[in-house]
Amino acid sequence: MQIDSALRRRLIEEMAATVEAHCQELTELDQAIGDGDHGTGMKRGFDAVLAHADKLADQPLPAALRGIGQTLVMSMGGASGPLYGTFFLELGKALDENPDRAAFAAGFARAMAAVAARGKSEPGQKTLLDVLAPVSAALAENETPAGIARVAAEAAEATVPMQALRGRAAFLGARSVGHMDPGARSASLIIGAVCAVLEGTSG
Amino acid sequence: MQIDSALRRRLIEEMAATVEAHCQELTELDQAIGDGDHGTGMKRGFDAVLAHADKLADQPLPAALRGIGQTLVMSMGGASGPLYGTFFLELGKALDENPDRAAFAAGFARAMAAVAARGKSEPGQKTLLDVLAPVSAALAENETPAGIARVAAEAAEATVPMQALRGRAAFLGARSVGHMDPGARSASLIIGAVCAVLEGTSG
Amino acid sequence: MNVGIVIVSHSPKVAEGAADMVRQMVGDSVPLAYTGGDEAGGLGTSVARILDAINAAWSEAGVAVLVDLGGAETNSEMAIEMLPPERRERAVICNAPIVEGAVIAAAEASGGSSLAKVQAVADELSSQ
Amino acid sequence: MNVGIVIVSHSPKVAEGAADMVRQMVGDSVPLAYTGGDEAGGLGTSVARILDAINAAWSEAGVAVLVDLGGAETNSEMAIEMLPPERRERAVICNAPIVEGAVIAAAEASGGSSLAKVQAVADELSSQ
Ligand SMILES: Nc1ncnc2c1ncn2[C@@H]1O[C@H](COP(=O)(O)OP(=O)(O)O)[C@@H](O)[C@H]1O
Ligand SMILES: Nc1ncnc2c1ncn2[C@@H]1O[C@H](COP(=O)(O)OP(=O)(O)O)[C@@H](O)[C@H]1O
Ligand SMILES: [Mg+2]
Ligand SMILES: [Mg+2]
Ligand SMILES: [Mg+2]
Ligand SMILES: [Mg+2]
Repeated sequence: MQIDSALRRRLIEEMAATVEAHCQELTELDQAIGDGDHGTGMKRGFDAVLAHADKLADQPLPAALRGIGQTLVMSMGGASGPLYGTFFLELGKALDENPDRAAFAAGFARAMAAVAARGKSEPGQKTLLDVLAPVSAALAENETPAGIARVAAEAAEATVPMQALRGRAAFLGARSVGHMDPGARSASLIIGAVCAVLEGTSG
Repeated sequence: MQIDSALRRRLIEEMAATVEAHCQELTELDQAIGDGDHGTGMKRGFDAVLAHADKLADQPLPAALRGIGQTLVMSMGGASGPLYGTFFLELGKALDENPDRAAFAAGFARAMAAVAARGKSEPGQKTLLDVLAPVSAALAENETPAGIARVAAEAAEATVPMQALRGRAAFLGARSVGHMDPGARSASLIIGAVCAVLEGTSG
Repeated sequence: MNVGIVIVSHSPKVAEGAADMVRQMVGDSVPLAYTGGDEAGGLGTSVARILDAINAAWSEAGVAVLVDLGGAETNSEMAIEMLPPERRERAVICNAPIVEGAVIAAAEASGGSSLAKVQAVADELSSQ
Repeated sequence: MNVGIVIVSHSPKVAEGAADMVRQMVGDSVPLAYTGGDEAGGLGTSVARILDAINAAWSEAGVAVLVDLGGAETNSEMAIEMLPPERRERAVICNAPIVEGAVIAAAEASGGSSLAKVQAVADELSSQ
């Protein structure tokens, strides 16, 4: 998979546009089982990435990913900032300039593990890990971009009946059941944005 | 011991004057092993009592004592406010209008027990209880006012080598050793003031 | 009606900031009041203001009081004892950290939990 | 030089008020810095500001960081990882309540205790 500068730029723009379009939805999900700032936090983070799109896209893939992670860490401000930041930082460390599919799947798995370590969490606790984990599995199984986007969306939906065991939603105990996790939703949106761009290219 | 309205007034005035005269000293003691507000807290409390001296002195002894306690509780603002307040409130509940020496000693012991309950504390922890306890014993032994004042002053001195186990001074651990406890000092001052007035009367 | 939350800090800023954090989590679903500072406006607490705060956050389901250090606790105990007898049993001081406890207690209260449950959830924080 | 104290709250008011309480107890004997609020000034935390606070309260004896809820902790972890390597080992996050922990940790630090001792004393609060 050749991800050149133009494609890197399109990926950044698409992620930022998707977050922008769903900012209110993320806010509402976080209002239901958190403090209501996940929409603004994600938007602040990806707006900052977009503001540096030229500089980021000009760098080779690993540096671009690390730059995105750094930018998210420094701008988001919530519990999810270091989690998204860690994901991109570690993905950038794991990949070389032209990762093949297997290398990408392995890098994704490594970045996910770093997120779990940062959050002291694991799948099943109603967090963004509940999206990352099935996506990681689908990547390893050579799923298409469209298929991966579907897996991510379904995984976010699957957090609805879960009880939160990490983050603020855990304060609500059983009342966290019946709502989609905001971080799971935002992860599915970011993954969906990336897949939409890649589906339009070679795949 | 007949404590008439004029005497009640003189007791209030003497307590307030003593606190006023030693405000800075109490502040400095509390700066050394606490937050430095014990002088201003005591002054605020006894100034408030002094401001109501007429009304308080006009009431029978039990009501006057309860009124003093209530005033201290409502004005002092530190950990010692509820402790001094409880002391006077309970003493007022325990005594009748003309307590004899035995009744006074019993009332003092009961008020001290209420302070200990309020503070979840006991003598030996470097607090005002380390003054109240020997004074209570001296009262039961029929000590003169001058003798009781001496017991109180010595008891305050005796807190210097103690390690604090209650209140903020406890945060300092072993470093609380070598300083007089501010609350023990203020208790000895109040008791000294009362004894000075009573020594000048029948005793 | 949900259990009310009362925040009693030595510092007016801590009290107000903790209340902001509570409101962000639970909106208006929980009666909430806060107080900080002594009678002269310095760091400390005031029984009169604590009483006002308890009454302001009063709920028939009771109120949970969150305090920081020693004086805030003893002054809150005094305030509770001064409540009318029928309210006294329904005001409890949590053995929990003031900021973290207020947010957790309020989240629990917003779900309609009993006073005993709200207190238990806050108190658990101290034993983790 | 005494261990420094860093207070990281979601709320700027909580952070400032807790710092007031610390200063009242220990005066200037302990390096102290605080931060609260996200990049936009809302309730939250900012890695950049946490880094600034750690550097402002820096002591060769190390700094103890007090945090309130989840995001304050993870953002403080990120900030610590961004410190120059020689500082990284000497910045620790206490597992203690933010306000009570800051006062206790500062009182301990003011006596010249090591970073490990300051952290241990603060952490004890959570297990009482
Ligand atoms: N410890 C954790 N581990 C994994 N994910 C977490 C953790 N804490 C929070 N999250 C994720 O972050 C999301 C909330 O993000 P955000 O609103 O930015 O954080 P905050 O709770 O600080 O406001 C949650 O929906 C969840 O998916
Ligand atoms: N739990 C307690 N039991 C008994 N006495 C106490 C207790 N806590 C504090 N004190 C007394 O109160 C004094 C401090 O009073 P003050 O400065 O008004 O309180 P604060 O610590 O709230 O500033 C201490 O010197 C001690 O004698
Ligand atoms: Mg949130
Ligand atoms: Mg938040
Ligand atoms: Mg004091
Ligand atoms: Mg005080």
